[in-house]
Amino acid sequence: MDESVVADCRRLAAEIADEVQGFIDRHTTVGVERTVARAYGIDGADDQGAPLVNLLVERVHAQKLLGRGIAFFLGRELLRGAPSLQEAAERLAYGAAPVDPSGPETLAQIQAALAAPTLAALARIDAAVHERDGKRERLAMGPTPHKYVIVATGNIYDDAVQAKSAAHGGADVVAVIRATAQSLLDYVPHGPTTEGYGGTYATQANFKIVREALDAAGAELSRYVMQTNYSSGLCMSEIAWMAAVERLDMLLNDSMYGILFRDINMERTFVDQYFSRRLIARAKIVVNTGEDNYLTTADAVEAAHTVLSSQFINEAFAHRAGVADEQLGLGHAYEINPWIEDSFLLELSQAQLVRQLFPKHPIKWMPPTKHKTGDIFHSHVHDALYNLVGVTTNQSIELLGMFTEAIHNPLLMDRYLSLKSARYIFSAAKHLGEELEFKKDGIIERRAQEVLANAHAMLVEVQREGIWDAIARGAFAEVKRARDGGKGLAGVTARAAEYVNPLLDALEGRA
Amino acid sequence: MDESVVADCRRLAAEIADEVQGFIDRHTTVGVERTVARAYGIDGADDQGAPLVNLLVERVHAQKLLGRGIAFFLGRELLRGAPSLQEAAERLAYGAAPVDPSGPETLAQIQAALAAPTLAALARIDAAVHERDGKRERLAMGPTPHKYVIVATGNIYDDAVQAKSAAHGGADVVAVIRATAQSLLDYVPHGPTTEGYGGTYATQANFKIVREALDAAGAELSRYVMQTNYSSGLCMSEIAWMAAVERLDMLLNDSMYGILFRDINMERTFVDQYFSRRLIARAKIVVNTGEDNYLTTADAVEAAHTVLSSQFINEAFAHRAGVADEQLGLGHAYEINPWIEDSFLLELSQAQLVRQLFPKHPIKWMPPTKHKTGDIFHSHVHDALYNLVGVTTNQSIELLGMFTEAIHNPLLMDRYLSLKSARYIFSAAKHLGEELEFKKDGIIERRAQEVLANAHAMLVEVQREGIWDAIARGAFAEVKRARDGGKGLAGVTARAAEYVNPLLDALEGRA
Amino acid sequence: MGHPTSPHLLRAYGDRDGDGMVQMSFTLQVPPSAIAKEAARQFAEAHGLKEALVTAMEECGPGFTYFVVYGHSVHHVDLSKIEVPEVDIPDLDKKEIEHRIEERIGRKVVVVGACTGSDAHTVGIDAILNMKGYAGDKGLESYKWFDTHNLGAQVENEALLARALAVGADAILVSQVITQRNSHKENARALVELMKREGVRERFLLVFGGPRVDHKLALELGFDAGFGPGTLPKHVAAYLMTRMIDRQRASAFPGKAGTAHE
Amino acid sequence: MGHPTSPHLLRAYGDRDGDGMVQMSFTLQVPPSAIAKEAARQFAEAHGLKEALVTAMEECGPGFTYFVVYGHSVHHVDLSKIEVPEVDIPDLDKKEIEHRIEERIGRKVVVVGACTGSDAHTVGIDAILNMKGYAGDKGLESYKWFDTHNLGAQVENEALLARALAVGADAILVSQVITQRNSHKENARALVELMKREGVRERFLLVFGGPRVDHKLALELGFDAGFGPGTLPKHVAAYLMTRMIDRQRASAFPGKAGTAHE
Ligand code: B12
Ligand code: B12
Ligand SMILES: Cc1ncc(COP(=O)(O)O)c(C=O)c1O
Ligand SMILES: Cc1ncc(COP(=O)(O)O)c(C=O)c1O
Repeated sequence: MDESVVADCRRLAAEIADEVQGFIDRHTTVGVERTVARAYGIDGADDQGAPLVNLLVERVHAQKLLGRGIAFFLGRELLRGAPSLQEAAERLAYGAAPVDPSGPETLAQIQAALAAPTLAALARIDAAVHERDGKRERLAMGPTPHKYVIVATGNIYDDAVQAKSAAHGGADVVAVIRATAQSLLDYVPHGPTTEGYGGTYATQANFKIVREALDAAGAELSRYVMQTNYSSGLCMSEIAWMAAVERLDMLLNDSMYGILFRDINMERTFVDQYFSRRLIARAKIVVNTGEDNYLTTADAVEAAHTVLSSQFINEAFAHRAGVADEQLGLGHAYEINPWIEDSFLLELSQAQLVRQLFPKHPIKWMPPTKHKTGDIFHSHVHDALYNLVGVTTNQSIELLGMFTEAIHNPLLMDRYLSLKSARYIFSAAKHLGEELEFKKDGIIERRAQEVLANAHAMLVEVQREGIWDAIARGAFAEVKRARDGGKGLAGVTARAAEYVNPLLDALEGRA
Repeated sequence: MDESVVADCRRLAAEIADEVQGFIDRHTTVGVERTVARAYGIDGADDQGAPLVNLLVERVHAQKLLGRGIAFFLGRELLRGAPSLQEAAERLAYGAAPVDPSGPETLAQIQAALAAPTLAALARIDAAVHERDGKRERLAMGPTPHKYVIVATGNIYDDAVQAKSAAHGGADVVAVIRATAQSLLDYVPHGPTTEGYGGTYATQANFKIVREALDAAGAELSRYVMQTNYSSGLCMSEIAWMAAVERLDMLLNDSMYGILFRDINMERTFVDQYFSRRLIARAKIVVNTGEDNYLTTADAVEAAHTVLSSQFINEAFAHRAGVADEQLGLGHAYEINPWIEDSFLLELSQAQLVRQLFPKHPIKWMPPTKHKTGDIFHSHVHDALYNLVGVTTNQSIELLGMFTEAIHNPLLMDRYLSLKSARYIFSAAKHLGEELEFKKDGIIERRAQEVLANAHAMLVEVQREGIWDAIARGAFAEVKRARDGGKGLAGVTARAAEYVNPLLDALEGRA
Repeated sequence: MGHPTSPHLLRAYGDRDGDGMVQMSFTLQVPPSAIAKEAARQFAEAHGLKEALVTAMEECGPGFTYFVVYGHSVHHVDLSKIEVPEVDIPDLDKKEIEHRIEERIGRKVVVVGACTGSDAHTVGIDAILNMKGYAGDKGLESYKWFDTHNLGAQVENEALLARALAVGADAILVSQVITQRNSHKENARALVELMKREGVRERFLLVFGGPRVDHKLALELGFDAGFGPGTLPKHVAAYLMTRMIDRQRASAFPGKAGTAHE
Repeated sequence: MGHPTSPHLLRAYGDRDGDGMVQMSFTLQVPPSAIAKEAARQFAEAHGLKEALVTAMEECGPGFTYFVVYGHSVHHVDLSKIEVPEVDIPDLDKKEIEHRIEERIGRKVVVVGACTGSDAHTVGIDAILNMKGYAGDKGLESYKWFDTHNLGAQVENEALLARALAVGADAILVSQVITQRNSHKENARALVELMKREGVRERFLLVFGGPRVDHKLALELGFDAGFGPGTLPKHVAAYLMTRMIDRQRASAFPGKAGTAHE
């Protein structure tokens, strides 16, 4: 591995991220502000199911005042006698009069009024971290690769049953897949949910139900079972908050996924991502990024370097949000057409390359999906080779493939068999990685060099044009998105001079 | 690999085989003599289905005259005016008078009378070799590992359908598994058969039916598809003859299998094996030996060295029968308990060791069977790892595992899926073996050293005690067999001074 | 396959004619036990499996057991009674398709396509429409004689129809990949209803595609044709070309229906 | 499991209560086509699968096609109606078994075992009888209070019985592994008939074992007990010990039947 090329990749990625960071630091979004409100304990929804935080933030935003930050108004309301922040929020949201654009309160007064609630918000995150640390100390964690499985019945109570079963089958991480297109909802549904298509809504109540199920299973098994969900889409940062306080252990969190696959506006989601990652950093949650998805639309042989260059960029973004390398589960995938000659070698090469370039990172590895067919027997074999590469290259987090991938969300039985296969292979080949050396200048090594070189070339280009234009021309996943297109742009606003966000200040280490 | 240890293993094996060869050269059996009769074209069966060759040989044997060899009597009958050898055989078998123990004919006369028939017999073998060579020149052969599958419906016409389908699915070698316990029949059934348990009888007619099916499939696919069957049990050498002239490409042929797993008398089967291998050598058939079976009764980790030492011995036996290394498919197997840690590494080690020690040999590798359960999905994964080791270590002939191994003889669909999986893995990991090096002094290398050392120690012991006693104390497969026990001992007889066997003379290069 | 009315009975085939061998797997909410095993056996027999053999019984979650069963199915189907509508596609290559459109239609065929509802799986529709195509076969964008509008994913039926009207499309192509709880059928049916309500259903060729789509299903839902897994762009192009020529002919000779390749 | 007579209905479970999800695979003798796929769907529906979805259709030989189908099964079983005889084995270790034989029988229990007919699979019977045992549990040969005769494989029923009579066996243990065309049942049944013909059936405890054997089957075939996959030697030892004590008691108090652990 040419270390100087690697270093230059990191330099280029840093420059790319810095340019975006400048934009981020000057803007906020409805998502960010709703998150702040949630952090201040604002809770509840109206009889239509519209969350109070949405009504609150929309009202302020409708008056073009959101640039000051929702905290500005909440704090001011406290100064004006609201007995609690919840009450403050309700007054602002439901009050007959429009939000008062001016007033005598100084920024310093407002900040002071929010000092205690801000500490309380941070304390809630820290308490969850503390609880997690305690549990992890008492309960063993499974060895890596951590076996990650999804449950997705649409009904959170069924999900809890499946989650427990998964833990019994050996799962280290359980994800409840979100209902189709939750990404596009500009609010987080409230309460437990029992009707979702393709998955179950991410709600705080649902998080809690699954957390309890996994804790119970963990206690029975004397093993800490991790929980994860999606902090992405239009409510990226709100979900990060909910996950932080409900003690989720991981989060799928990546602006690129939303931009490319959900057609979410890039300005919106870059800003949201930053705030969500600030929370994630504090909550010691492991981020999973979504570069793996690129290979579902682009060819995994031709586009391998796009995954790598995006990982460098994502790493740079994460650093800027205070996320430690140990928290950064960069995503990649086993998506090469299995029928091309030496496909296994190419996968091995890529997996090893990513592992080596990001040695401290809890790399997240995704199974074959795109080339799966309804031949479930063969599909199971395909996953077996994936598992073998996973343990050989010591991927940190491995989402297990399902033999019914091309058919339906996994049944209880599918998941059980997938876990059984992974348990077998991870044990049977436990020390294989330590045993093997790759031939100097062989297919595997040459392929790794080539991918790195291409990633570097791509970063040079993206740095030159800026990431906005790179995305616009389809550099990633062969999907083109315009800077002013996509969903959620209306929710972005420039920060005003008097922008107040004590929570962010604290998370950025300024408080 | 310590070459001097390897050389010493071969020296010890040679001494072990030489001792047995002394015995072989002084004896014949009813099986050998029936084979000679078949080679002279003696054909047909009585209305009970008893083959003429059996009636003929039994009659001579009953009179304790078999030590002269059946050829002695057949040749003499020609001198006495029989118009053909068939007629000669019938007279001897069905004649009212007992076989005449004496007569004026000299050995030289008898030999002379048999000269032309002997040449004709050899010519039949050679014609098959010639035809095979021709076909293989015209039709491509699949790459190694050759994918070997079994068919076993019990009905030869169904078998033919299955065999063709297997060829279409990518099989390089098709075996028709024999009916349960055919090994123990002291005759070869006659004609096509449609009722077998656990397999289909090996008969010459059945060989022909499958040969035609495979040739037809081969022509459609422009690929030469190999046929194999079992030359073992009490009719080992007769089947070798039938296979030679029906142009089978391989034969399971191993006295040790019969002794240990079929309780066939060792004297009987050593003698039979020698003659069968002389025919096999001439017919350029590839032998598959049965050491793999040891691991079905003994533990594959503990008893790995017994497989290896037996392979050295089997090699020595084969050399003494004129079988070239290129014809010697020594058997071994993937039978380690899959759930023990690093089982995959141990299998890799063993497979690589055997590959390296027998570099010119068309090694035959057997799939997991013993640890298979009725969980067909998992079973398919187990086979996948087996396939991966197979292609990585470049095994020559790989009997494909079946996911229904623990349930039934393979269905059409089972075989198809097994072939599909092997095709995938052999292609996806085609050059993996060339890419990998094993860590110096790692688990894999140390295990190989250990197995070799143990095999050497075992050979030292077997050489000291002689193979008869070694078998008697359960050195192989943990099965004990007495030299004077087992089936078929009554069919062994010492060769008389006037023993006549022009076919053997020719095969041994003395004619 | 014999005379259309003479029965052609198919039973499952294991390794011998008529053995009826079938494999099943399923989960029952009961922990493993001798009784559970017998329950699984009886469950399989209820499906018509004789001599059902339970080959695997493993706890796949607390109180749940997974089973594998083999048995000899008593059922059969009569192949001679099965009728499946198949899309009628001439086997033509791109060049010939282009040629026929040029010759017989004389103008570009306008196509609007989308993956509708909340479905975000664009790979299928992209495979058919985009330049790149699928499995080496170029997509409709690469055809000179098609004017292609790929609206991408998550397109509401209303937006799709509006766009089709706006560009004067000849054909609307709908992709649906998510099938959980039959959402693909509902989305598709809703589009047909919308078009009928707007009185424009007959104005367009309406084509449905996706991994769980076939022609039969598409017809049932009120589409003109359906395409499933493995579809190549040229299949769709050939179909559209043929039907456009049919339509042209039908409007030229309104009394006489027919197909372009009679 | 509720009151024995209140029904306890089990349906297949996919990922939600009552979804009835079941997987099937099978081969039909027809080449792949839209009609073949529909045939497969109808075939699955004939088994009671609703909304059957054919997920794989591949040619697995000239003129043969392999299918995978998922569907929602309409069937159920009533767990409360299922009765399965189970062998009654006290959970004892070797030491305790030895102790009880010594105390209550006071002589060695004589056991003869074999794998019968043309079956050559000795691993199972060896696992039970030989010193080495199975999965860490030592075989009957290692027990001081058993006198064990393992005749090995391919033993004819006649030879087995003769030997049992010769050594004055208390129990005869039969293993059968090959099940093709029910050969295991035939072999086992033939032994029972032979013993009855000879009038010695009641003289022995007759035990059947093998991978496709269970207690129910063994009883049906006229054996006293059946043991399947996963049996440990100590299970068999405990069973034999218990039944020997029963027998002893029955002959001491002929009027009163009972079991040793009432
Ligand atoms: C790639 C992929 C994704 C990508 C999609 C990227 C993109 N831009 O398309 C990403 C990662 C974004 C994704 C996300 C999700 N996915 Co997804 N995904 C897949 C996957 C792996 C492959 C689909 C694919 O690309 N196939 C290749 C194309 C070429 O095949 P095709 O679509 O069948 O198209 C061919 C034909 O059908 C036909 N065709 C298709 N459309 C049309 C239209 C017309 C007009 C015509 C003529 C022909 C035609 O022609 C094509 C070429 O032959 C499948 C699993 C699988 N292996 O099938 C799951 C799968 C479809 N996804 C699934 C799910 C549930 C989701 C999520 C909802 C999960 C979640 N909760 O997060 C999300 C959300 C997506 C959403 N709301 O739609 C499920 C659907 C379950 C079901 N049956 O309902 C599947 C089956 C996986 C699973 N087992 O859970 N997914
Ligand atoms: C090992 C093996 C062999 C070895 C046997 C060596 C030996 N000396 O036993 C060899 C290689 C010789 C062999 C040969 C053949 N085999 Co085989 N073999 C197997 C294999 C791989 C494992 C069986 C085994 O050892 N299991 C481990 C033991 C411990 O398990 P078990 O027998 O179930 O025993 C346990 C319990 O059942 C119980 N038990 C068993 N017996 C008894 C008895 C009593 C009294 C009690 C209380 C309990 C008890 O306790 C044991 C411990 O828990 C199976 C496939 C599989 N994975 O099951 C095929 C299998 C059994 N063989 C099969 C066949 C067809 C054959 C052949 C006929 C093939 C051929 N035509 O050449 C030959 C001929 C053998 C013959 N005539 O019997 C088929 C049987 C198909 C069927 N259902 O009828 C199988 C299923 C493979 C297949 N899919 O084709 N085989
Ligand atoms: C980073 C990321 N976010 C979100 C999702 C899920 O998408 P959604 O909830 O938008 O359907 C994925 C899916 O793989 C992902 O990789
Ligand atoms: C060398 C050898 N011969 C014969 C057989 C088959 O045995 P039989 O035909 O005696 O059942 C085997 C089975 O694996 C074998 O390995």
